[in-house]
Amino acid sequence: MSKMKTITYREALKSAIREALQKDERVFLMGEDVGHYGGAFAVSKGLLKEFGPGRIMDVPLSESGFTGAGIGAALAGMRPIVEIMTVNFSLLAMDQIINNAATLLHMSGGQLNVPVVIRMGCGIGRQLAAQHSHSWEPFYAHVPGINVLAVGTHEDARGMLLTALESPDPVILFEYTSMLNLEAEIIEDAGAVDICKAKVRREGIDLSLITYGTGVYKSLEAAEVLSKDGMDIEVIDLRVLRPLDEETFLTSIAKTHKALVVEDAWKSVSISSEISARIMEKAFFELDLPVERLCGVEVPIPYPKHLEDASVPQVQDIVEKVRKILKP
Amino acid sequence: MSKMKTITYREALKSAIREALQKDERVFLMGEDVGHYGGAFAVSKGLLKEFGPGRIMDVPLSESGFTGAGIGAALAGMRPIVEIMTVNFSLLAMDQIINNAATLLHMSGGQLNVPVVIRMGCGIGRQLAAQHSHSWEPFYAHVPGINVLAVGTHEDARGMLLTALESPDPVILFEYTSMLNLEAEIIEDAGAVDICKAKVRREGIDLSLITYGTGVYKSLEAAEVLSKDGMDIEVIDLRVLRPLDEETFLTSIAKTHKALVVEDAWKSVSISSEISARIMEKAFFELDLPVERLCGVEVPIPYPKHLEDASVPQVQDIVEKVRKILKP
Amino acid sequence: MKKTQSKSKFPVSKAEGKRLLHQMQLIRRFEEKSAEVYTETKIRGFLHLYVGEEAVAVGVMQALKEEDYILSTYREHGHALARGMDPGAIMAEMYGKVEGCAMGRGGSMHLFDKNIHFYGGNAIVGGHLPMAVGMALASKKQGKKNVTCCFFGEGAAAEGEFHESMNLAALWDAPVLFLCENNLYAMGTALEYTHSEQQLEKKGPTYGIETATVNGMDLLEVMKAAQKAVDYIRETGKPYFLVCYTYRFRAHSMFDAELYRDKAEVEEWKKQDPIPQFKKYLLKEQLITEKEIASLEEAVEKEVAAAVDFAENGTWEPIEDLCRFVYSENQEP
Amino acid sequence: MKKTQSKSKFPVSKAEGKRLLHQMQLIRRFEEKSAEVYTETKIRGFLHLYVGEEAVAVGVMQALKEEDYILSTYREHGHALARGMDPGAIMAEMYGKVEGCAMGRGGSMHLFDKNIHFYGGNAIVGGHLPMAVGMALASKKQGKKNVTCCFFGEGAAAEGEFHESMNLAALWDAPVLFLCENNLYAMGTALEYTHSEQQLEKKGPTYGIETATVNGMDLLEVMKAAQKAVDYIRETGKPYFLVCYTYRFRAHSMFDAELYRDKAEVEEWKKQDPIPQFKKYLLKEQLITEKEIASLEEAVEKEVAAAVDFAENGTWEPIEDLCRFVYSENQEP
Ligand SMILES: Cc1ncc(C[n+]2csc(CCOP(=O)(O)OP(=O)(O)O)c2C)c(N)n1
Ligand SMILES: Cc1ncc(C[n+]2csc(CCOP(=O)(O)OP(=O)(O)O)c2C)c(N)n1
Ligand SMILES: [Mg+2]
Ligand SMILES: [Mg+2]
Repeated sequence: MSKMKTITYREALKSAIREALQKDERVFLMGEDVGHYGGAFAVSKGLLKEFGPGRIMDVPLSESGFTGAGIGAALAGMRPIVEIMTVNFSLLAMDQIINNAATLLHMSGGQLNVPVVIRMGCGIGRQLAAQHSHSWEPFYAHVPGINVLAVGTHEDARGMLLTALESPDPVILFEYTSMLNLEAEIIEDAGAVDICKAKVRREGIDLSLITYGTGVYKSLEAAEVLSKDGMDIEVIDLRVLRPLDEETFLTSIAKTHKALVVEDAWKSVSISSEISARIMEKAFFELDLPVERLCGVEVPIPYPKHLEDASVPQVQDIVEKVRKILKP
Repeated sequence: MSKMKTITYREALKSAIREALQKDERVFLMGEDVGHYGGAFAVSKGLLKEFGPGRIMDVPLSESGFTGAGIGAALAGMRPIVEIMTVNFSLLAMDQIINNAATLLHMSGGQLNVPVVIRMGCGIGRQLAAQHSHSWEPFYAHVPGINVLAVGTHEDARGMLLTALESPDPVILFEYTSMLNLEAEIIEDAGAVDICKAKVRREGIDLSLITYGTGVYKSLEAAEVLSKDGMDIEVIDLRVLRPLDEETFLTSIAKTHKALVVEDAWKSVSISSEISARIMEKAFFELDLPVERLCGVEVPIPYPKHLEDASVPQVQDIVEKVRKILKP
Repeated sequence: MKKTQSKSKFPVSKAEGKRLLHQMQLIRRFEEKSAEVYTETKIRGFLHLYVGEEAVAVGVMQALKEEDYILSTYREHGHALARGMDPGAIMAEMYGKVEGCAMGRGGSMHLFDKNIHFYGGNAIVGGHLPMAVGMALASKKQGKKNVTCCFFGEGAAAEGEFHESMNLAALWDAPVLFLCENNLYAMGTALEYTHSEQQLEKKGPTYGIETATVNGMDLLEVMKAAQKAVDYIRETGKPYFLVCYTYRFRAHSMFDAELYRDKAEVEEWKKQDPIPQFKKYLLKEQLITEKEIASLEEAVEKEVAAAVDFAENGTWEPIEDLCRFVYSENQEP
Repeated sequence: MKKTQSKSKFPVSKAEGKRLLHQMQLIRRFEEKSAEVYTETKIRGFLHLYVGEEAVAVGVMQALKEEDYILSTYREHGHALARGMDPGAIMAEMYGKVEGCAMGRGGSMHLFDKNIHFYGGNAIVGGHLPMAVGMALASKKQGKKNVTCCFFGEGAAAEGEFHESMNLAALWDAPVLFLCENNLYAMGTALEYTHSEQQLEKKGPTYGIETATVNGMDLLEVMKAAQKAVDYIRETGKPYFLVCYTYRFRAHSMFDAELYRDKAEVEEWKKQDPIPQFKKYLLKEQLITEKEIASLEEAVEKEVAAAVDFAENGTWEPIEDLCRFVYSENQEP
């Protein structure tokens, strides 16, 4: 049995970056304030001193420019980790990500692969209001040619980056800023994890809670609460938002025959829509009840705590929704 | 009975722009090559001469800049029509559209409305390859605070813009470049149309074909073919991709109990996903069969005709898919 | 091109001097109070203080008229106060109360007040520049004579939006004042890492835009430079680029450990603190007395306290209203 | 900063002169043929011809070495041919055949050939500039001495990406040649409507980037200017901005009615056609004979005909392969 250690989500992210930098000369981290400032959320604190400005590059405010440069560096044989401080600013780089990184391989007839890794802090939960609280996993999950990962656990915070850097194709990592200070136990020698499969984070037989990102710990908490009422909930962490691993959630539904999809992102045209549509197509006759969705309310996120909290599913909302589904 | 006239999709778009310019002094058209060049697709040809450079403004290549300027002009009381030459370039303006246009009203507590209309040519069908054939309705339909319209018919090409200009909030109009030369009959004095409701374009009882954009004429053609086999297909043109008009398609499903959603956009996290998920939630027990989707293949669109054609649903694909659903 | 002679406001009158000092002092104390209240967790999210830069907001605002438009960044308390926004409404906004200037929905980074033409409070760096150009374009089309003043940091000038906006404004002869607050840092990234050419003022002329720099720590200098800029814009209808050299004395936001600069550097800059400097000037010119200063400061304390009271007594927006104003309620545009 | 003396290639030798004329002539005839074939609907989509601008591609390419990287726009047939891409592979690409340089998937706007370091064929205006900076950055990090040459139009210079890329390249000392082909029009929008400062060369220095202009209609001038630029980059590792004044004789694309410029203007520019000009020079310097020219032209015709044959005989990618290479097949990066 492996020894365990307690670690924050931030520390997990940081130790992955450090390990990546140590392991491979081609890896470097570039982004706004990753160096002298120590990272907007202190994820890369100390790394500039440890690795020097050639490996930890502060860049000017110019998301399109430096993300595109990361893509170019990847094309030319490096393994850049581009940090877009938060997903909110990623729209400025979206043309680079989609029209270049996602497209070049196919369009060049297989000649040009782009092994760039793009990390973005994302999500709600720090009262940063409408322009700083976005959850845009759905945008990126729509686009063929990129791999989209949601870092919903400490294990994945420690391991996903390392595997992403092995990918010959672009990978986007969504990291959840509201989880940075969260502590959890992971095995002491935790390292690279697979980036292909969803994971059953809790087994159960009454209903499949399908989620990702911050939805994972919230759903696990909700499942605990519900277990006290005798409801045995299975929690699935999608982990990979593109390409989706259907098998894991379809298997689960074949067992539970009921599903609720939970995410922070706006409801319309979301990951949840896609999951629901796939279950419709591939497991319709397995369903006892319609698949339901519990998503972010469709508003620009407001600043005050009570409204912010009301804008995305909370543990209590999940609990109530499941109760309503199972005991109508 | 009104007299009818035959008109191309291009002419319909153009006469709407002209009427808007004539009716309201606050309206002006701005975009790359809308003036001297006559519009990349000749939609605004002649308008510079007719209205002068104050109303028909050529702008430099700077999508973020001029779209943002359109938003600012709207804030300050004008009614700009911003033309983003094609949706492919709209990623460069996406921050302006989402973080400003879509957000300001809510974030300012209701003070600042943004009556900007943004037109974009979009879609596949001219062999323009991966960076020029995008269908990104799903991106914009995900975002609260904007109205998203798909101009799938000549009637709407003639009428949607006029109503959009009455909206106090941002409206995005997707115009389909592959339809520009298509002729159709519309009533002679056609004008503004509602921009709230989906429309049943063909009534039928055997299956609901739910679609938008170029999917409309393709689905109507498919329905004709299928009618010869005795299958009576209802075709619904969503028209408004945000906020979705559920009522129209739910009513249809209550009649047909079967649905196929058709669109050119990539399948994952698409409008079709959303339609399927809503039917799941609100009409599950009406369904005889699972809702199916026929969408764009998830590739950057390749240049050669045969591969381009293979990348999105064609009439024949729709016919076959419906046949398979109805006579498995 | 004939230059009109702007009526010189310098040296300032007694009343004027007091008003200006009052404004700077109000901004300073209001923000210090905000920081305090922040540590009590009554304000949350990001809080970006303007301490040290007050002369810029106050100086520029003197040149602007009621009908002019103003756009700013997330570091905008100073601009809002100098523009005359109600301190209570700002504090209530930062508390997240309905009585706030954006119904509490925006918080510190999103102050709005349409009545005084204050268009935010924008938190995407550089994102408001294109809007500013568009507002100025609208004024021009409408035959209005007002100026649009757009505040932004030197960090923002590295964004593509700066380039596009400068070009558009110049091409269109849009009456925009591009007001760059060069405080030498963009978060923790020093000017030398954000711009290959650190003299940003060199960029203006390559867009054909009239350009000047000013010592942003000196209120009277800022007033003069801003007046000149605004006069030029009103006269020609053309844009103007004004770079104010300034410095923030405090951290970038409440989350900043300030690892990227020396305490000594900060202390050095504090010697140029615009408030004591201006006090000294007023005293020297006998435009104010020590006693008047004391009573002015007392008045400011009361104003700030009143703002906090107002915020404390504010109300929360009901959760049922969360979705109001995603779209306009009045469908007439 | 010591300047190395670059071995002068000017005036050119006989062999060199022939090679250069051959290249320009090949580009010209290849494109004329493409237009012909386009009207036969064998080529579809957008087709942007370079006719009139050949001296730029050919001139610049002489200064580049095998290991250098090249990025271009959708108007890149000239660059690809001058770089030595196989005409058959280009024509096949435009036919959409598997034998094309991008398996037929890209068409005219997306020529790629990794073997000769030709990185497109990019159709988002300005979108390749950041990538170019990144490739140069990679070279620097890897201790390589190669140059990245990025071609773009004057229209592209209005995009934010231009500003960001120039700044990044200068900040990082990235060895990029920013090669601006100023042909006075961006589609139908004349320079005066796209840039408030029409002398784009003024922009380079405000990024601290060494800058020059050259008459892009004169092959020898371009060669000289490009050699100087590339020498500078190799020596210093720093970026360089070279603006080539040129003109396209034909429409922007096959969809362009050319409403925005006078025929007379085009005719005027045709007097500077780089090909007859260079022929004249070679003849005058007795570096070539009329007969040699005739046989060169004949050889070019054959090459072009062979390219068309190659394309005609090419094969279509099977529809089953549509989804190949959305992701890499070999999972090793
Ligand atoms: C587009 C974008 N990128 C990054 C950020 C994060 N960020 C907020 S403020 C800031 C620094 C801005 O510096 P500057 O423009 O100089 O203004 P200052 O804060 O110094 O007043 C950064 C990087 C952002 N808000 N928007
Ligand atoms: C971002 C973007 N906006 C608009 C277009 C449409 N477009 C294609 S070429 C072009 C003009 C570009 O002009 P310039 O950069 O001068 O290059 P030239 O065609 O003259 O060689 C435009 C507007 C595009 N491809 N990409
Ligand atoms: Mg700054
Ligand atoms: Mg050009």
